[in-house]
Amino acid sequence: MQNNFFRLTGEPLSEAEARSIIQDPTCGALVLFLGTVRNSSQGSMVHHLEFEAYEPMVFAVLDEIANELRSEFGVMKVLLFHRLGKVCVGETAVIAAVSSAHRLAAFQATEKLMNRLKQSVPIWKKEFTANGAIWVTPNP
Amino acid sequence: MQNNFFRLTGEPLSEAEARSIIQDPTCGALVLFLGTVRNSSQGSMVHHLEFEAYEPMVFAVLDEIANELRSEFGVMKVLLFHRLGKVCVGETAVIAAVSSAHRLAAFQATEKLMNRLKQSVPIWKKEFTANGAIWVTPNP
Amino acid sequence: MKITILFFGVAQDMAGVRQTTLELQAGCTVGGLRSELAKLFVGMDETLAYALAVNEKLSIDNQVLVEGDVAAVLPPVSGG
Amino acid sequence: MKITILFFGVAQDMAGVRQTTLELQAGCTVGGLRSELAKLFVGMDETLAYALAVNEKLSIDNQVLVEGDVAAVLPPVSGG
Repeated sequence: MQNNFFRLTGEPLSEAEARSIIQDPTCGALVLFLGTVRNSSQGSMVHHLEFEAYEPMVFAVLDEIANELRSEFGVMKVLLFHRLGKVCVGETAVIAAVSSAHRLAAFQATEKLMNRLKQSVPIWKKEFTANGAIWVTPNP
Repeated sequence: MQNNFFRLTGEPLSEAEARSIIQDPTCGALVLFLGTVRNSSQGSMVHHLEFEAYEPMVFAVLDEIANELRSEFGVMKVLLFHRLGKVCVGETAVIAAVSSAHRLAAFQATEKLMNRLKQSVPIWKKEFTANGAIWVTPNP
Repeated sequence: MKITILFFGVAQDMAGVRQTTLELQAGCTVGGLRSELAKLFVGMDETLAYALAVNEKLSIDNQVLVEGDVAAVLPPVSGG
Repeated sequence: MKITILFFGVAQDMAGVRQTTLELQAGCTVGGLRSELAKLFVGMDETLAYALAVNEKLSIDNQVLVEGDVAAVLPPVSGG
């Protein structure tokens, strides 16, 4: 689907690139979410994160999610860029972005894209803190 | 308030600049909304827009809105950049951006910032289309 | 007394200028200014549903104006 | 029959490897593979609540595995 833009990469993510990809002359609303690495997690100082993914499944699941978003909200372009490997404090781990004719759909679709990412896209995060390294368990 | 970043300008707006301004080491979530000029409005081809503002009131009203957002959602930094004067199709007329520890607050606050902008910030838009130029009346 | 009036958005087209000065009777209220504007400018009446700011603050109709006040005619906003 | 098993996230720590090959009886189901994994690796049991993908698609426990299948142990995800 030419309106889906998904990427797993070890390189830094650019919000300017994401914006230029999702822009469309029929769309008045672009929403970008940037998930950045915080300096603490549950009271521990975070040094860095590491991400790994089951790459082929990531793209298949994201295609399904984008189809959902397009039929539910009528949005145009759907983008998800996610870092793999080591990501330091302050760096962007994920960019989710959606373009739409109007803003409500763009907000709702971007929020749902992030919720679905955290529920069902096969990516895992390991936190490296002063207390050691642990695979993060999602909140119940 | 040093965590508010408001600007009215005739120059192009940069999402990369907005992002670097709202970034904060305690914030894992940055939401940026970009309002861009569409190529049509109610069936007419749009050539360009022009914006004007009652500038001192814009900043006073935005300060109030940011205080509301901070007390309602606990967000950190609040940014609103708006173009004045002529803005062409495809250009960004407005950037709204919010940083927060967690993503739900950032999404809700950015959406509310845009709603409040469209309700009560003294900025007016004139549309230049094939059918002439008109001051836009908000939808009831 | 002299009051400066600023016009924004469609009110600018109705007034034909961005700014003017009106001579009003001492003690004139914001409501009185609204009546004056409706007489002077076609369309600047209750059909426009505009707000009036005085010295950069939203006003209410029984607020009394004083010499040197700056009033602004603010039609429904349409930013974003 | 030989089945390739991939381990992700915390399952990687439990298995001590990213990938291995298991020899299973012909006709073994996904549920049977789960029992095998629980015997082989400490913690890889019902307390982990992992999904099993077979050939990059989520599976159900009564799905029958065949020679050459690639199964992936997917603990609860934590991207973003």
